[in-house]
Amino acid sequence: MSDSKKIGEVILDVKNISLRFGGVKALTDISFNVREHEVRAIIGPNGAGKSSMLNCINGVYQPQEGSISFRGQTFKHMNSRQVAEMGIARTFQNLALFKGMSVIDNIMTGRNLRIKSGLLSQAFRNPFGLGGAQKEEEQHREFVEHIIDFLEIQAYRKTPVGTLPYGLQKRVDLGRALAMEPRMLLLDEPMAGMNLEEKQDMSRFILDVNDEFGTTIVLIEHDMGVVMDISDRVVVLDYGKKIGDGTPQEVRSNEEVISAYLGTSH
Amino acid sequence: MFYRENGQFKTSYRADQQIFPIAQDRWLILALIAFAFLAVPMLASDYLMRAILIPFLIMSLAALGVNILVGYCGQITLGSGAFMAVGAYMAYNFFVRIPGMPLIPALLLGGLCATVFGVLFGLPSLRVKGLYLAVATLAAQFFADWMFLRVKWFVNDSPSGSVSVNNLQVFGLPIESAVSKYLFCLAVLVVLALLAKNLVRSAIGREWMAIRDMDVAAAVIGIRPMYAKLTAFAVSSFIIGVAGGLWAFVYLGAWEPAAFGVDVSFRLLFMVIIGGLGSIMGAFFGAGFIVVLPIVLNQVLPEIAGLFGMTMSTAAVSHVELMVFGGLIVWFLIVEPHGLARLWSIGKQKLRLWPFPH
Amino acid sequence: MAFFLEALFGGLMAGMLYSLVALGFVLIFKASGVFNFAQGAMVLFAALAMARFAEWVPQWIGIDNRVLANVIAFVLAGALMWVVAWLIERLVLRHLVNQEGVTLLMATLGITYFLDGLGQTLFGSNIYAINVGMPKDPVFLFESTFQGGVLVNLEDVYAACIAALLVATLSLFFQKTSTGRALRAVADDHQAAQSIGIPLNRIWVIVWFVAGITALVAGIIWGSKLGVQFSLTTLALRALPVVILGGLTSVPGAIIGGLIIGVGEKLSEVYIGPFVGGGIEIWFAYVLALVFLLFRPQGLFGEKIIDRV
Amino acid sequence: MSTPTPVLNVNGIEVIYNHVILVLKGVSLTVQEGQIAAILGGNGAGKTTTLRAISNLLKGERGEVTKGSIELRGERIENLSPADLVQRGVVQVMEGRHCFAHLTIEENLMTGSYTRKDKAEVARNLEKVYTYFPRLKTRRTSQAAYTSGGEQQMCAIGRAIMANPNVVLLDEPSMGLAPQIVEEVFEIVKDLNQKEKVTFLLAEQNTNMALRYADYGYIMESGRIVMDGAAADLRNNEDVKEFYLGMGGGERKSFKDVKSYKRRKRWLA
Amino acid sequence: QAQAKEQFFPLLSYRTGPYAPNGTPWANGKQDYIKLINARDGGINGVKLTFEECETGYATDRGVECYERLKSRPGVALFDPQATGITFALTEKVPTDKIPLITLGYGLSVAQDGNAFKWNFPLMGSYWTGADILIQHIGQKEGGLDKLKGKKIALVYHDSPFGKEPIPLLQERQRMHGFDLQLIPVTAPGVEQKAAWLQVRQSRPDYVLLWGWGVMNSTALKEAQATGYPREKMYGVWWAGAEPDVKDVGQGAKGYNALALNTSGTQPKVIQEILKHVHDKGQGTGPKDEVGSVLYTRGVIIQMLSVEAVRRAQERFGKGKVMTGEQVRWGLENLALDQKKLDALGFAGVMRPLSTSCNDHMGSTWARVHTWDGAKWNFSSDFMQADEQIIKPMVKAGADKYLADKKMSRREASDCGS
Ligand SMILES: Nc1ncnc2c1ncn2[C@@H]1O[C@H](COP(=O)(O)OP(=O)(O)OP(=O)(O)O)[C@@H](O)[C@H]1O
Ligand SMILES: Nc1ncnc2c1ncn2[C@@H]1O[C@H](COP(=O)(O)OP(=O)(O)OP(=O)(O)O)[C@@H](O)[C@H]1O
Ligand SMILES: [Mg+2]
Ligand SMILES: [Mg+2]
Repeated sequence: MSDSKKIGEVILDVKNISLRFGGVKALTDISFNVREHEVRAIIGPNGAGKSSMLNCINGVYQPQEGSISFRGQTFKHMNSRQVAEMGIARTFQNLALFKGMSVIDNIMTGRNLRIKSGLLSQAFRNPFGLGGAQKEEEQHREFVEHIIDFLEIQAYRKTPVGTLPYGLQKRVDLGRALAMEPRMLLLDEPMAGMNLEEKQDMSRFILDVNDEFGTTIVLIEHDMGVVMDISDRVVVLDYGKKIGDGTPQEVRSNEEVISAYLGTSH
Repeated sequence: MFYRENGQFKTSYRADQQIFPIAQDRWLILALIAFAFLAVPMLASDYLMRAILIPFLIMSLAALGVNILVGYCGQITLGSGAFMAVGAYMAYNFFVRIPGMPLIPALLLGGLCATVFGVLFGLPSLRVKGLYLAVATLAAQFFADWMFLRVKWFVNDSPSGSVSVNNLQVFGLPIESAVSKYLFCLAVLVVLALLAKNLVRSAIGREWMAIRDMDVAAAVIGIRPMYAKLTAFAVSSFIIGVAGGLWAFVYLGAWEPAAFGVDVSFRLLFMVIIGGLGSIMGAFFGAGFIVVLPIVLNQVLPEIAGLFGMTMSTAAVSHVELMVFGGLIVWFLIVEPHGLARLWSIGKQKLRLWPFPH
Repeated sequence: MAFFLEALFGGLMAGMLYSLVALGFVLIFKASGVFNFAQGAMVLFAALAMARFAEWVPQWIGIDNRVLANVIAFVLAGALMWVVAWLIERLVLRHLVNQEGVTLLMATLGITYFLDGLGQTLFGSNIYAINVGMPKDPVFLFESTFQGGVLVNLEDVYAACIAALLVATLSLFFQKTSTGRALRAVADDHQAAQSIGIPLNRIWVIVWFVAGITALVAGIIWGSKLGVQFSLTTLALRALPVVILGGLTSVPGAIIGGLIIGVGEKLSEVYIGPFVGGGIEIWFAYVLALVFLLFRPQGLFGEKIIDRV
Repeated sequence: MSTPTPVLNVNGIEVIYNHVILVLKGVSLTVQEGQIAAILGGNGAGKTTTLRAISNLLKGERGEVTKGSIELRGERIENLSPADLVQRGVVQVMEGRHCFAHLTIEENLMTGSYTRKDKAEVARNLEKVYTYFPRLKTRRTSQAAYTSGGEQQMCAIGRAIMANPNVVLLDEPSMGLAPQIVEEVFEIVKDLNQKEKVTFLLAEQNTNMALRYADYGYIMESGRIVMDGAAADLRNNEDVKEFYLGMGGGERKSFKDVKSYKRRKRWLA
Repeated sequence: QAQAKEQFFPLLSYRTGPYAPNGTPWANGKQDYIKLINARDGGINGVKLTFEECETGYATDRGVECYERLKSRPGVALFDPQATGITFALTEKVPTDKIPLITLGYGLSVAQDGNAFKWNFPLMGSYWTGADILIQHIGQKEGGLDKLKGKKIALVYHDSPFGKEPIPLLQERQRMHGFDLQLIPVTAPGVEQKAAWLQVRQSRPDYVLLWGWGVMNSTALKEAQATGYPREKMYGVWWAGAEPDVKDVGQGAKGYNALALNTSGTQPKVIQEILKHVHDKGQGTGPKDEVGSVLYTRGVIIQMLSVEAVRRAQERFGKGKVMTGEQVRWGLENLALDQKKLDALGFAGVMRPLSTSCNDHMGSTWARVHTWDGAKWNFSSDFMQADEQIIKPMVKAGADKYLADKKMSRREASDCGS
């Protein structure tokens, strides 16, 4: 399958990142890159530093050393807003949805970067479409409705996300990221807590996004089946160090990876 | 049975994005507003308007402002009394110092001054959160209390520091009678509530709520915490400032800084919590609860006691009033921790299912 | 110089007295994550009970020994605070398990009103005296070094010692015992605490009782200083900057915060106040606390505010 | 296990959240002494709710059991507090970890032994948890909030073990854990089950794993139990194979090859 | 109909909250006097007196609510708001509602000018007269007002309009006599005054004037004791000179002085009558042992003046009729209570004679000083009168500014008789 799609140039280049929290070395001298349009997986045992890696990329953590380039621009560290503006979106391992808001509103927040009308024009928003705020709102709403259809959560549109079951919350989280129309999507264990059928659906979503929009995907996942099947290349982290990088097949046969992560049964 | 959205299909997003997407709600609200504008002035007594409805309306407006900050943006504040004070005193200064200054612009300018003050004291919110912020906003409260007592300029050199206004007019119509005062407050409230509702259901409102619910995630999707928090402070203190102006000009007529003391701040916070955080409707319920209920209790308790053949002294009435009021707060919270507005919406949900239990 | 020392000392002592009230806030917050708005009301309620029992006990049982009467009154007031704690758990907290902070804050507001009403109904709303034999007149130290000496109030010194003792005990309790650990767990997550068998009901009665006793001690000391009447509740407002400066979750923080705030507000009022017309101490205390918060948003000793995705 | 004695007996319960949302519509299940039972089902089927109903943690979620009964060894337990249940040996590992954020990992574990008074026993248990999860030992002094998702999950499971339970309700234990740890967790379950006769009721998405270790399984869909049977039988059931094990037609399908035309069409539209 | 024969007195009071210890005896005195008039005289010329209390808790908004609730009752006579903040708010409302407002010993000092404040009656004294009398008294002590030069006087005041009212007058007096005036505000309600008293200790003023209300007074005395400031040098306003202010300080307040508008104790005839006709019949409002306390007696006086105003009005507008607010206002403006009249009313020795006019809504500018001996109050000076020469111009100027700010003008001379 992967032959049919064009994997492009390096879009994200992570160089020699080191991140420490007091005595804990979460990441040590990590370098890897992501090419345009590919599905790049990051795997590794618990506490290896995978989530921290994503946090460095989108500016939640500031690594002590190293730099990150995105589309040719190099940053020592970035702030979250810049990252978002450059088109990197992400989902979170421990759900970070806006609990008090409805599904629609949660996903609409993903569009906020694109909203042009100002405070006053929003205050004077009216059904007659004067001032533009209403019109803009409708356009974005339409886009969001597509995402809702796509994720099949129509029935929950107006439910506050806090009361949704775990799996649906994960979908909303993805929806919010998709609403940003990102160039690159960072997914932190999007399939945790899903059963097989749901994982299949989710894999389908991810591949669709990747196919249709050419969105580059960086994926953290513990289900090796999923990783092996849908990713183009895999980075393996262990105790903050990179111990493997390559195609799924290469990684699967790497001795170090087997002993640190996969265990013998795989 | 009667309250259903069945059959009301939305064919456009615009229709679905109305303030009240369910037709019954829309009619109910319109009827309510019409009732408030047309019927109440005819039916309500002078006392009801002056002593209950006017303070209720003004406090609802203030609570609405507080709710934007606390309920929507999640920045707990105990400085709202100060914002009211700034609104009131600055409106006063515009009103008396500039000859011929009409009432409405004076109030709006007062609100704008409150905005500036609010944004200034909102700056710490960029670093300080939650209860810590709540207590820190008390700095604004006590500072304002002090400022209006100490700086003569604000009170137009009145030696005691108390000030008063008279001769209120809007477009040449005197705002003297209970009815005119009531209608004026109601009009201001309706307009500002509509604007506030528009804001909270638009992009900016979503930014506020996102910051409230999870600020790190909000930052990751590109929301600037600073912009969101400071706009919330600005909008909220503007509304509170206007409410402060109304409270001083229309309700009290003459006032001293103690009229906007720290207990006003506390009461406003209580209104939004008991009414329902993050709900425009909640501001009204909350104001009703905190402003009107004690007065009602105060008048009803002796009569209830009378039914049992007891007479209560004023002191006993006040004490029992406190106890009953406290008890009711707890009781309502137990019934619905998210406030009266949520209770209301659950009631509606039940109604939607009626007569089936689920 | 002598005056500076006096002001400094006065500030330190005032600060210790604030800490006594602040402690009650910290206790309940640390142990159940509830910001107890009712702390001020509890101080008043406890002090009223103490003052009135001390007055009534001699009448009831006909003894004429002030010390004994005070001891009996203390025990009775303590018992009453236990009943209050028990009722609060039964009627309020039990039904609000796992609710958000603001909801619980609001519930404590309801409790505030209730206690204010009940206290005045049971015990009256006049000024009552608590006389536990605190010395009222000042003593002068270092009279040889400074002209006029440095004035010190023994009453304040005693009060400060009691506060320090209370704090030391409570800190140990929290750090060293398994109940202390359980209390902190409850503050973090009610539901998870329940799921591993921590009996919330019992824990809450204990905490509110301990807070009630702190309120009683604070009430006795303040009451003996000021007389017992309604305004004691406003002490809570004085104690708030202390709590946030020290950190909402730190028992020793209440003391340190108290000292800083006490000194800060007294010195500011005495040295800056006259130039701006005076009356600045209360907002100065809050601004001082705010300045500290800008550097440490969790207060000096508070637990770090966790925000992590 | 000659005559199986039921430990848990859930009898036609209905659960309503917030007075209006009916979630469980008559769920009945029985767990025998020394058994490992699994509840399977998709997102929102009501697994978590069922476990909460048993451990009485519904109240905090503003839910309540409105119909039916729940018995623990013949005793009605709907009105016991969660703490009482822990005293009787029933402990739940909550979904979504719920570690005490401000406490260190070790303090978290120690709170788990709140109901155990014997110091030596507590120390033994702590050692046991650390041998099960060596990763926790290295992170023992960090605050739980600052550990990784998987570490928190281990902490939550370890904390429950610290209470020396005889019935454990495990809600999605494998979530967020690396494959070899998942394996280990299930080994631990088996270990405790066989050596210490602990009964388990687990809600799990990893059907494959769950059915491998469980004795009995229930399949839940939108608030109802739709199928139940011995784990071995379920494993061989065609529907289960297709929908839950991904082995429709015998071969495991690649995630890449799963087609969802309906969805794709929608997306293109 | 029966209703027409009743004169209604709305009683705004506070029996709960921070100021309850002071508000309660005050309110009791008012109620008991009404009961006395009904029980003993059967009302005013046959017009029964009725009343209803409304709890304000000293809060302005509750006070306004009470006012709105009670103002339209039939036969409403006048309001006594018992609080400075409420007074301000009601001052703006009474002219439209045509109900007089009496503020005995409190409220706006400038309202003495009846030509500008038609509806306000700060009877028997304002903060300006009080402050003036205190300075005169201190001058006397020092052996003449000229001796005040270079002396240091500190004003420890409740940081609110109430506490700030005397400042202009004290500043005027300072200009005249060249003493040093130190202003030390105390944040309301005044439970924490350490800083204030540290300042007192630092500057060691020759006298401290205490302008407090409620808990602030007793706390001030306790702090004075704790900082060793001699209580003999402390002078309080008449709101800082009642039993609740000193009782729980006891011996610690010994030697403290305060202004008195009235006597206290149970000797006066009117108090005896109240005990006889009201309390002995079990109709008393508060505890019997508080009857005759300073604030209680003040309440009695306030009510007596209200009743006499109605009686005076009846003399003009018809005996045995229920007076309207406007008529009562006329009564208040034409009170003439000379010593004989006071004696007849049972107020011999309780207070000074008082007579009001269109220009002067105060009626008396006299007060005396009393001193706490550790157990009770004893008079330590004769009645003294505030210096009209100083106060009159200040009142006039203040009233003019008030009118100018509000673009209003003085009453016409012809309005005076109405
Ligand atoms: N606190 C709550 N308030 C309201 N509804 C709730 C609440 N918790 C759960 N629900 C609803 O109950 C239903 C079942 O939820 P539950 O969490 O039991 O599902 P689950 O089987 O555990 O799903 P998952 O596998 O995603 O964890 C869902 O539809 C959910 O929306
Ligand atoms: N903010 C922080 N403060 C301190 N330590 C941290 C922080 N964030 C992460 N760590 C530590 O860094 C290490 C890596 O954590 P990270 O969350 O990146 O792991 P992970 O690879 O995502 O693991 P998992 O698969 O369990 O989610 C862990 O040991 C964690 O405890
Ligand atoms: Mg992770
Ligand atoms: Mg679940």
